[in-house]
Amino acid sequence: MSDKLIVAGKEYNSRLIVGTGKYKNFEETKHAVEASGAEIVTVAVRRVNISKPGEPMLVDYLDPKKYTYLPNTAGCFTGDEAVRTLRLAREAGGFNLVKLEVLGDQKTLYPNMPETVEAAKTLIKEGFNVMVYCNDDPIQAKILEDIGCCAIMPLGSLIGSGLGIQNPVGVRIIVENANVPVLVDAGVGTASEAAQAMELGCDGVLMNTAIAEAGNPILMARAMNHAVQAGRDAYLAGRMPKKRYADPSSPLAGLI
Amino acid sequence: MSDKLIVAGKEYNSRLIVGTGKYKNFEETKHAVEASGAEIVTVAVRRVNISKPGEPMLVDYLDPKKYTYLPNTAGCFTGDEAVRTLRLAREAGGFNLVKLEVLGDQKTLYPNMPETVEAAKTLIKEGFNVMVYCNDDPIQAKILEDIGCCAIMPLGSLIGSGLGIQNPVGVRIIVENANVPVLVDAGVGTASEAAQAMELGCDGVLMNTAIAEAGNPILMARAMNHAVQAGRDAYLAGRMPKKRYADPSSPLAGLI
Amino acid sequence: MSDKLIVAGKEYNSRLIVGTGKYKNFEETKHAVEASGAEIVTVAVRRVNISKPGEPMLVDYLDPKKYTYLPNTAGCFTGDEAVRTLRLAREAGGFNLVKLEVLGDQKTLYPNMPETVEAAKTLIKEGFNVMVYCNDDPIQAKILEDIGCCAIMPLGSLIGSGLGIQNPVGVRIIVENANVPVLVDAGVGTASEAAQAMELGCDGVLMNTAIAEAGNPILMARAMNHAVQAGRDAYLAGRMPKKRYADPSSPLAGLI
Amino acid sequence: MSDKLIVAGKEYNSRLIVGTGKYKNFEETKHAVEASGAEIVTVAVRRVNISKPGEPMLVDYLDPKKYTYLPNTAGCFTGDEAVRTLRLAREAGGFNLVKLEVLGDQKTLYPNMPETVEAAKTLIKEGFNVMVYCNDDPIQAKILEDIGCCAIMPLGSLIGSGLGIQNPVGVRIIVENANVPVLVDAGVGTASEAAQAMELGCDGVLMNTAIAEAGNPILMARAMNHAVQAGRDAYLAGRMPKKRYADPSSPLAGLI
Amino acid sequence: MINVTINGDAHRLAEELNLTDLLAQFDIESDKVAIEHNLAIVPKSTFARVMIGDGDTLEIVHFIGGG
Amino acid sequence: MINVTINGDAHRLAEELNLTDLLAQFDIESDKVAIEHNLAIVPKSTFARVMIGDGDTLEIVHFIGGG
Amino acid sequence: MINVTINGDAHRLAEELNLTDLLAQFDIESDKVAIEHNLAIVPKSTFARVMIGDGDTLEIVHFIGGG
Amino acid sequence: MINVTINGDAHRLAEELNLTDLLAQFDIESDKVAIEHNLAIVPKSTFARVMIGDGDTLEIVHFIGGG
Repeated sequence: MSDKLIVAGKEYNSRLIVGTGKYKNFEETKHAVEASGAEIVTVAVRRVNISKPGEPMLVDYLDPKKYTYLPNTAGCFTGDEAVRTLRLAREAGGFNLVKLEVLGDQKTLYPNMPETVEAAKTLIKEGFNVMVYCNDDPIQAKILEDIGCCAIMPLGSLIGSGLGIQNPVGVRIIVENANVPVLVDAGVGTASEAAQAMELGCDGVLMNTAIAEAGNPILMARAMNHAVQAGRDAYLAGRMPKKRYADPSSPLAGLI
Repeated sequence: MSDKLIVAGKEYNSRLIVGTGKYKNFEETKHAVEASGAEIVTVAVRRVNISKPGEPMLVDYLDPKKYTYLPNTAGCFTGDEAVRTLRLAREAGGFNLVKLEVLGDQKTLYPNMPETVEAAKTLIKEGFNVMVYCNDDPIQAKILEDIGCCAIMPLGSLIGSGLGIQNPVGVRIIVENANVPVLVDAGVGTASEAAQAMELGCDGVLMNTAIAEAGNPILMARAMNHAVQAGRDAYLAGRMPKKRYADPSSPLAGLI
Repeated sequence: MSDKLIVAGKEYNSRLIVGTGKYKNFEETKHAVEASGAEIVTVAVRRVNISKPGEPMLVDYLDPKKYTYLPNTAGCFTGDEAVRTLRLAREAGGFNLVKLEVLGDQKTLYPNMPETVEAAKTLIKEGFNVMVYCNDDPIQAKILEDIGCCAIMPLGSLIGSGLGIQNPVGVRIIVENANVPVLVDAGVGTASEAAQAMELGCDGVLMNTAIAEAGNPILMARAMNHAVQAGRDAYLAGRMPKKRYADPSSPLAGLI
Repeated sequence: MSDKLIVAGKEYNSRLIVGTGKYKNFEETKHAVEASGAEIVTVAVRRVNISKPGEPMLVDYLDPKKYTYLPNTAGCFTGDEAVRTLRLAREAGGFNLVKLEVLGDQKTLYPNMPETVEAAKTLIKEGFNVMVYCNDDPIQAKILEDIGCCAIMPLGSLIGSGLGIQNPVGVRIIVENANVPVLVDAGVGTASEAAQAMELGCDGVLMNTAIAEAGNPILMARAMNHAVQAGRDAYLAGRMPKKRYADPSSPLAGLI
Repeated sequence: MINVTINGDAHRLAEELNLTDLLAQFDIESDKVAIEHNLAIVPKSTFARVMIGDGDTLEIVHFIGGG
Repeated sequence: MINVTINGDAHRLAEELNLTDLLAQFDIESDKVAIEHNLAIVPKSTFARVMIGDGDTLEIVHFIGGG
Repeated sequence: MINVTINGDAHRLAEELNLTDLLAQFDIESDKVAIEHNLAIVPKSTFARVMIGDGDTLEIVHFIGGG
Repeated sequence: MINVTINGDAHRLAEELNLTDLLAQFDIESDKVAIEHNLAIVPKSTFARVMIGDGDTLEIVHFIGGG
């Protein structure tokens, strides 16, 4: 059965997008990404350290021809900073697909929605394909879809917190209303939570810390790979109804 | 990395045990079991319908040489019935590995622990390898281990209810105390719950209804196959610590 | 110990605000409100039915001199409608304290935050004291506080759904950041959920359906009265730390 | 409306039973018990410290004529120790109502059910009224009721853990099956959890640590007093049905 | 005869009259309602001085149970 | 003619016969079943040697789908 | 002098005495305690009649705070 | 000698030069970076044609690990 994730017209077999931050080194990053099966990786845009020429670079370990680089705007607290960052990202990488996140404060890294909406409008006008990090508000999600974002990415819980899907009802309703892919971005802490996100009907999951800060990142990456497939299949299969009481699995007839 | 489930001295690659009841027909049973990747299947012992000779039999679809048949005592409400049933099962199949369940009442199909303990003692004396369905009480679990059961199988929630792992703390403590495999038996309703059971440290999961009563049993079987692997890997990898607040995944240094 | 709720400079002994809709009749409304101990009641603004002069009116059962009437804008899907409604409310009742809610869609009755912010600005400029229904986004909550709202009222879950506090982390953070009262508005379904809202540090809870649609509304109103006090006291007292294992309550010394 | 707790033929207005351990001193114990509204208090039986004659005693602060003393068997790991302890308790206090708890291990203080059942039989034969601490197994609960226990007291979670009601389904089923009072004993950590226990239909709640180890024990005692009443009323009132979507509380008719 | 719209419905009034008289005619206690006259809110204190003209639109509202 | 009870139902057999013949008569593959003869389990290896007598009770069971 | 064990500790008593006197000697109010004498519970009413002998074991207990 | 600001730090360059030469001088592969020249993004294709003048400000960025 072909069940692909389609973002901005491009097909992906994996529904897991992984970040590339917080790893011990590029070696570990590379092996974790491979184990995750991800085809899209988020990256940050930062100044080159010109005082240290020839330092190893991420691109030497994750081939941009093999992986879709998704530049983010982590660290941007205004729409203008985010737009400026992504314009540079497009020039550096030569691609239009970007992840927009405009943060509200340091403590929560919660999205600033008004700034996010304005930045999204500007970027879309400039031809970017905008995957947008947002809160779990179905009305805000609809507004972002209406202005042309190519993917809605509500937070499961605070970035890097590992608190899982705090608001499954909100996420479920966003999925029900959306005509573009919905991915849970941030908050997933372990495999069962990634599966749960997919069971809510999400088209994918984006994570970084859950893998990078696991005791064994490569093993956890493999776990997340399986978990996202499991959750997707379970959603498509349709779970059994819940019952208040027991229901035997073996026939009662023919008992000795 | 070799990570096998070992029960009664025999190694299994899959940590998922599936029941064979509630399916539309043997065809569906066969394909669901295959998709689940299970190597052990539970079966019931019932009277042959002698008025209909030549009816198709389960063994014609699931080769006992390929799958380990695990006869259960579903429908037995006394230890004696259960023992009698398993003696017949051993003669019918020629193997010693059995699943003991002595039920307390029809409404909950909750185990009757005193009857279960007595039956287990008898069976173990007769050379059976007893995998035992039990409540989520760590002290009872220890008693069952001490009398020689080869696997402890606490219920996640009521048989066939799909209510998931009702008592994760109880299951976690049983796992911490046990020196034999612990499998969650009954209650899992969807993939994320199977993963959660494994993340608690269980050695495996046993299920039937969650697959057989899913909208698409074969697809759900595949989901459970992935979910159990995901949960196992996540447990072995060690999940990230939970945090009350956010923690950025991209470095703050080098922002433009 | 004096522990009052202070909204727009006025003190209230009760931290429970109740709606007056969905009751069988005004008699039931009156007795439920009395049992709840509420001092503030929300009311809707609607056209007088001029074809039926002399119909009983809410004010005949709930004395506006005894209860603080809090006019809402239920049913308003734009900021303009909401502002128009509250201007009429002020003229009808002669008071400045209002509840602003601008809804996003019929299915979820989720707030439309951009419209809500604009309407709040207008109302505050006109001298209204605005208690505002909003989503559970801490950044949005801060914006509403900064423009001068006198109380922030994030939804616990969808209006009338009885799904409880879907996002305790979001509510907790809103409380931590706020310098004005925070009340959970909508979603509470039963007493324990009202207590939970207060334990998160909320200054109060606003509800209607949980009481009006209970089997026995007057009894549930009393339950909510106690629940809100219980939750408040528990929050102020500071709960015990959670422990992974047991801790005996009786001394071990002196055992026979 | 008269809604009393009846245990062993005696009526109580309060459905909260509190322990008297872990307090800073007898003064605090006294005030916490008063604030809780409890009429039954659990006490431990220990050796008199004969080297310190005239030390203050619990009975000097909590008048046994005013409060029903409920002697427990905390610290007993065999049925024989428990029976011996309660025989002494009866002689010391001159009353038949006792709390039986036979513990399984130090780490979990989980009940040892086989020992508990045997001890209960002995005590009941000797004329004791036995309130019994037990696991959350509905079949075991039924056995305890059938042998004549006057109250079934399943643990909410581990003694002193404050982990709340781990297994609400188990407790709910025990309540549905029982013809004697069911009280949640141990595990409640804060007010909302006490209310939740009552909403499950329990006849009462027994706690100690949640009050004694709160930041302000007296205030938390008052919280628990209200919480238990709130949960009881909510259970009797019957909660509103949960809904997947929103349902407006204000009429749509008559909008301007 | 003049034609007015009150709460969305067409009404004919025998003569021009002020808001106080209108409320009296409909048996409505003025202290329990608010009136919007051609989209402008009318202060209660001025009800007696505001005349209703042909083609006017009125909204007469009050508080009802709501949450 | 002898009367026997098989899986709870009364049956009449033309003659005394052993379990192997009984299974053959009912067209049941012996390797797929187990038999309890008057409450005692009969080892498969002895089916041919165990004769069914008048009034005997038999349980013939096999594995079916169950969980 | 007689040797007795009280609450696990060895004690020497000047002479044989009954439980009432013992409690008095230790300044313990008899109505607040229960006594086990050589593993047998002693009814309060008989304290005065129960003599303590050499080698006896006593448990004297009361109620303390517990949960 | 000209003074320029590169990634926030002051630098002195021996002579005016274009971006391609600058990157070469710093040993940076041009295909892995993007450059902002006085707040305007410079298309890679024009690096060779853009001369750096005295007082110019440059941002030279690339992709690093982030989530």
